[in-house]
Amino acid sequence: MEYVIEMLNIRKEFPGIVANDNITLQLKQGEIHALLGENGAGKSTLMNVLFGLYQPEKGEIRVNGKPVQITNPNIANELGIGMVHQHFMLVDKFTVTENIILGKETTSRGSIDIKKAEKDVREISEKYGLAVDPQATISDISVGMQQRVEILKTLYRGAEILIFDEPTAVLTPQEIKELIQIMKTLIKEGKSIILITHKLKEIMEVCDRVTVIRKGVGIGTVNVSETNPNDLASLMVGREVTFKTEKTEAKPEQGVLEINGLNVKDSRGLPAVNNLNLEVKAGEIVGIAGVDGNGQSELIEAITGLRKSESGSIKLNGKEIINMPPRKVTEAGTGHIPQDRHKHGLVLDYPIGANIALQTYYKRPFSKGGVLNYKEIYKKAKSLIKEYDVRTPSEYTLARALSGGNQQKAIIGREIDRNPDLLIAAQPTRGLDVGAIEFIHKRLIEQRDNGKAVLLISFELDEIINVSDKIAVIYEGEIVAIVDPKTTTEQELGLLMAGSNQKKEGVQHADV
Amino acid sequence: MSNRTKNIIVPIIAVLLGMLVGTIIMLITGYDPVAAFGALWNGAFGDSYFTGETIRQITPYILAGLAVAFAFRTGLFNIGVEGQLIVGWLAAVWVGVAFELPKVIHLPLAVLAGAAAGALWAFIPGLLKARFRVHEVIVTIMMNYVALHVTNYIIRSVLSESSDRTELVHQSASLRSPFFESLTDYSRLHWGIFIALICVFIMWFILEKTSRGYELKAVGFNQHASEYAGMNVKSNIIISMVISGAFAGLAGAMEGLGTFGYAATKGGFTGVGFDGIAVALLGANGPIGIILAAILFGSLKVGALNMPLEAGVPNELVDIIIALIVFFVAASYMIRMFIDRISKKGVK
Amino acid sequence: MSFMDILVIIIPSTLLWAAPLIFTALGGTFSERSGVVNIGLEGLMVIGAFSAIVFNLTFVDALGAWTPWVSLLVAMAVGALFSLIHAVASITFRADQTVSGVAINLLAVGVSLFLVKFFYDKGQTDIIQKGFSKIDIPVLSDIPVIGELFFSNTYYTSFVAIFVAVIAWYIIYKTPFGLRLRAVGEHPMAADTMGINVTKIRYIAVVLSGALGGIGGGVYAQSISSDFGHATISGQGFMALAAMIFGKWHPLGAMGAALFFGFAQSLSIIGNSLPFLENIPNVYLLIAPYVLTILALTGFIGRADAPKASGVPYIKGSR
Amino acid sequence: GGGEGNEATDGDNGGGDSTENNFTVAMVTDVGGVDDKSFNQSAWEGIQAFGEENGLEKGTDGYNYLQSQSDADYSTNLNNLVRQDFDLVFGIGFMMEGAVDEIAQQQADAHFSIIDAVVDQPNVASVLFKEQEASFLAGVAAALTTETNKIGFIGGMESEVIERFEAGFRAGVQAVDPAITVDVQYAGAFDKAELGQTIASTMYSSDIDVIFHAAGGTGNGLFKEARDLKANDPERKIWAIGVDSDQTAEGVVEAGGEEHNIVLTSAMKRVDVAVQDVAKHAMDGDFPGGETTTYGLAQDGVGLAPLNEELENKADIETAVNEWIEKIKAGDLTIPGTLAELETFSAE
Ligand SMILES: Nc1ncnc2c1ncn2[C@@H]1O[C@H](COP(=O)(O)OP(=O)(O)OP(=O)(O)O)[C@@H](O)[C@H]1O
Ligand SMILES: Nc1ncnc2c1ncn2[C@@H]1O[C@H](COP(=O)(O)OP(=O)(O)OP(=O)(O)O)[C@@H](O)[C@H]1O
Ligand SMILES: [Mg+2]
Ligand SMILES: [Mg+2]
Repeated sequence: MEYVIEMLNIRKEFPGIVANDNITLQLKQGEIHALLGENGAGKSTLMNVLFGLYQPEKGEIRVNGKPVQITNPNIANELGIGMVHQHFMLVDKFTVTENIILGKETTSRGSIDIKKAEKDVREISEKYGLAVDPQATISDISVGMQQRVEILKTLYRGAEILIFDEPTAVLTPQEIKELIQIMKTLIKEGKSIILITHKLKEIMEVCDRVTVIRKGVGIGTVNVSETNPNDLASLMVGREVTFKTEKTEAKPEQGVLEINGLNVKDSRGLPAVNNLNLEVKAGEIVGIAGVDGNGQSELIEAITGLRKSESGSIKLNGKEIINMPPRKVTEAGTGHIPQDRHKHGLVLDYPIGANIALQTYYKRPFSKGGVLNYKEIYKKAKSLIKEYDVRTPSEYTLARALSGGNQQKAIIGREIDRNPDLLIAAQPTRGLDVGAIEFIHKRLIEQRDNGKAVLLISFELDEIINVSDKIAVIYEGEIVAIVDPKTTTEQELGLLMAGSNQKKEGVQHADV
Repeated sequence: MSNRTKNIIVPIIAVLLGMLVGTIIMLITGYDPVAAFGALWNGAFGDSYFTGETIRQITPYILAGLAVAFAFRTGLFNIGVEGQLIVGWLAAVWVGVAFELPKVIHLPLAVLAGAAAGALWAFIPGLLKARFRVHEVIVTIMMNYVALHVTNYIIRSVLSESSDRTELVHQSASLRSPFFESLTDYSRLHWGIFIALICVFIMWFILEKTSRGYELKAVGFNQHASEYAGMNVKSNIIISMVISGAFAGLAGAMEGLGTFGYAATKGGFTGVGFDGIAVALLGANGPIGIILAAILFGSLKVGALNMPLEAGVPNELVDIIIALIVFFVAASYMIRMFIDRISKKGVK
Repeated sequence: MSFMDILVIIIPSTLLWAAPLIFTALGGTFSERSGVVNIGLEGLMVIGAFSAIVFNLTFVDALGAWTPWVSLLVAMAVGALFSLIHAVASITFRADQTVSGVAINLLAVGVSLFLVKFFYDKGQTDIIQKGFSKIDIPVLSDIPVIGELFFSNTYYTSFVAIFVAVIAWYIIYKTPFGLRLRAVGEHPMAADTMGINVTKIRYIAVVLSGALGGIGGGVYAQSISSDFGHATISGQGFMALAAMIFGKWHPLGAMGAALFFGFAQSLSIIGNSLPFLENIPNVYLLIAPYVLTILALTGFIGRADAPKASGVPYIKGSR
Repeated sequence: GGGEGNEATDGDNGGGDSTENNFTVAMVTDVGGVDDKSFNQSAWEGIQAFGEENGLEKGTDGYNYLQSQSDADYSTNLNNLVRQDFDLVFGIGFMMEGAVDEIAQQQADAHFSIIDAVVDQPNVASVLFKEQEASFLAGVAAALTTETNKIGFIGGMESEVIERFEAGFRAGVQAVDPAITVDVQYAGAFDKAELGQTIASTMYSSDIDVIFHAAGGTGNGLFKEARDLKANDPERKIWAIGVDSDQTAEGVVEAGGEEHNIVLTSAMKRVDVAVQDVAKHAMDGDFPGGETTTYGLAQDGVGLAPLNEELENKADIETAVNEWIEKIKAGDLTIPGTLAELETFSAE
């Protein structure tokens, strides 16, 4: 039998919604099989069914041709199925090794034999080329390494079939390259892989076949060699999608954000931003390209007042805003789409409508003399929800219940609606499907066209190159180069981001 | 069944289940449940005196419940209501005995002194939490004991000459009224019940209607997002504790200016602050819920006193019933499942 | 009084005071480490104290010298059984754990006092004849200095408490069960995907907290109060809760915090006989233990993070 | 004078629901409960004895008690008993002073008696004790027993009553030998056995060999410590002195294969005697309303419990104690009831 996994006519309902409706997916031995669909199409649900977290209402699962009942993750593990979840399933306070052995501990005389476990972890990590530090604590390691830990967890349990749910959404380009390499190694070792991703490029690069689902319904399976990104996108969304975001030439005007000699320390007290200079003009989008951890977060936090700066100057419309409290910075004319929407962007236990007023609740017309006018707030929310196509049952629904994409749209609506002179967008499209990404890019450009300044931080070089009018490359807390997106290439950017600051024609240096 | 009806039915079922289990315990141990519940009812509402006493007991319960609930709604757990209540009691009485002023000034001043003292007592854990991230649960527990000893000391050494209680508060600072006395045959019912009800409104208004309430709740849910949105997380934590403490202090003022009219040294806690936790939780931390829960607990507590006399049943039985009610409310998921099953059957 | 004299008094009394708190705080640690908040510790101590005393009074003739130890086992069993109520409510029925804990506290007092009245027709029991008593630990008490300070005029139960704390540390940090316990308290869904039965672990943890809380109450009743009444356990459970938090949910930390409470309390009592503290009003000494605790927390303990998932019922498939 | 009020009420009750025309009597305990091994228990014993003597039965038609769970319950309980038409209602303990005072004014027809406090109302008989006389004798016994010339006193909470115990005790010690020191320590609570134990431990290990407690449940810790020390070292001569009732039973300890008792004696406060006395007067139409009766040695209202059999100089102590008793009864000597009086006290 050539299929290692067959999911036949799977149906999974949640109260009020059919997440999977008669979906079939067949995985061949040794292939990388992509699962493609919009946000909320039902991909994660389907995989959770396979992994035993959900029980399907209908349908059959076969492993190596034999029908099986997967009622809990233990059974999935025993059947050789491992899953790398969309939201990492790691215990932050544990070490890498502890996370990997959890539930299948190596013991000697009743207690955990951590030395042996570490040795085992080191062995498989070397075998599959998954570099991790077995003794490091999860909260201290990069997202990329966390993901390798997730993969190791499945391999440690002897998984033959690996499910990756959106593994690349949280990775930097370097890390994505590494991950693709890892997947290829795994296939060589005889494993089979199901890969969920919104990035068509990745599908084209590594996958053999792709199954597309739309709104819970299976659309079909195609060979990657017989298709192209455009076809896939329209298959998935059900209409034509443009990739290259249409935009006119930028008409930069006066400087809105001027940063000079900025120094910021990170949470551990080490310098994160070093003597940084940057200017963003009205009517332009400046993209900051860089590998994660080069001071991007600290830079944003310093601008928005969430983190204390050591020295330097940050001017907004000519006014000094360095070390002002966040509210003052906001009122001076900034908008901020935060990198972590759950942590900073939303109060998940507030209705989505109340979240719309998170920056403005204390101002008229939402508040008069300290008393809130919820009617106005929800009126505003309703109109923004409509305008920004936030899919939610109503404005009274808790923000927690919305999908990531829709949460993000709500935040973007909230920030843009205040019409800030400077909009800071940190990874605004992380984890979103192509339709949503297109929508958000359009909004950013619109903002620029209205004569506003936009600062875009992203790890996606595609996004940076497509959307920005000017790219500032950040390396070790410094802007090492300013390049023109129209003339640069990913290779060149990649090199700059890696710190090789060769002088090349067309590359302006920041410190000039 | 709609969620709304369910939300109303579940606590009612919890109360009934609590009574049911209480009855079973009585049957097993050989007491007469009918007599017991009869005595309970008579002790709570048997005549105007007992009704007055019941309402009097409800008053501090409402305020203590508000104090716990307010902190809860803003992400804090105030176990220190007891201590804040004690200092509020003392402060109110202190103002009540130390000054002689016209009633329109004196009474409000004394009441406010109680609120202020409770607020101050809660300010300390609030500050420590905001400034040093010290867990408010421990600090409030410790502050309870400090309050107990300090107030005892003040009563003995400052407010009296080594006596065990203060003077009665001046008439101008008393919440009692001849009107209530005649209405309820000399029960200790006092005007405090209206203060408590006003406070229920105030809590609802602050939390649901003001931008301050919006901030307080947001900080309770997600400090990071609140900070990002420009709110001052630290001051909101402190404000939340202070408001909670003010409610607790008012509960004490009700005892000092209404129920007792004086402050006496205490060998142990009054228990009202801890009962406030049960009131708040049974009332789902909401205004109406708190009123209803306070009514229930107040009547059970006062009614229970009559049980040993009239029915020969130990009044601890009522404590068991109260505990069971709290338990069944906590485990209301069980009741909800049960209702769902029944109503499904009904449809089929 | 010489410094040595002071220590000779303070150390045994610290140990005496701390023992019940250590047991109970360890119980709390197990429960909260698994993600179940347990403010019902006070109630579990009440139940433990009650059952130990009742058993002790009833069987003292039959059991003789072993009575307090057997009573302690009974207290442990009854505490464990009683904590099942909290487990069922907060794990199976997804109750708000704080509410359920409050119910446990109320229920324990109600039930035990009701039963005391039912059994003995009065509000408090008689005094037990065979409790834990002060001993000089053989051999160890002969060690110079150390022996007099730590092993004389003391109680076996204090050393059992310290021993149990070490065992608890070993279990939580060195065994597979401990790893799973902590994982369940931090990220139950992660544990679930690793094939760990979250419900089972949480049940075990809560029952352990009941057993240890029961022992705590039993130790208190049999080594300190000698009888059971409404005031026997009045706040010790909350002190144990504070010790657990103070100790940052770590068994040895909880033990240290309990010892600190015992120390502060002893200091406040012996303070009266120290020359430089003699003349200050009693009230300062009375509040000293509590103020010291607050200062300690503020000054050098810093922030303590509860297990991430504590207080949150685990519902499969939600996030 | 309670004279006129008296007749009126008696008539009332005759026509009331007391079918057998019994004289009914009841009491309200404080939070300690009716078997607190202290004055509540003693009072209840007195009432029971009175009931037996007069052929009454426990119930609403004979004699009864109500237990308070908190300070707020005193008033409700007293009122409840009055409403049940008890002819005489006792409030046990100074904590009830406020409640009795208030209700006595409202229920002018009812008869009350308060123990350990003075309520100046025509229908209240106030009962005080000369605790200092009992504790004086205890002090004498302690002073004649100590070998180290160091004696300890453990107080519960600071209050007037406990102050009388302290002053009398110290006076007694001083009367025997002014060189003997008395170490005084207050626990701040009546229900913290562990505090009592730690204090006792401190005292015993600083060479004190006799400790007197006036600390209720806190005193349990004293006995525990003394028993433990004795069990550990049967040769050691240490003693504890009980309070309120004869606490000999708390002192039994098995040490070195023999049974010992570490209770030297107890300073007894015969609340039972006083209660019976007041009840009897009231039944006979001679209710001492508006008066304060102080029960001392002369009235058998206080006394010293039998001395421990193990004392080597038991006879000597007995003789000395009896001499002092005579002096006090004869009025030759006034025992100080406050620390201020103690300062000027001299046994000569
Ligand atoms: N636990 C749940 N309870 C209720 N409904 C759910 C639950 N999980 C998923 N759903 C529903 O199932 C649908 C499919 O969700 P799923 O998470 O599978 O989407 P997805 O394709 O993985 O989306 P994304 O690309 O954003 O990860 C959603 O639209 C949602 O309404
Ligand atoms: N507990 C829940 N109750 C109701 N709906 C839920 C619940 N959990 C998940 N959902 C639904 O699941 C859907 C998709 O969830 P999913 O996590 O796949 O979204 P997502 O877009 O991938 O989010 P993210 O970007 O945060 O990863 C959402 O539309 C949401 O409505
Ligand atoms: Mg998904
Ligand atoms: Mg997603």
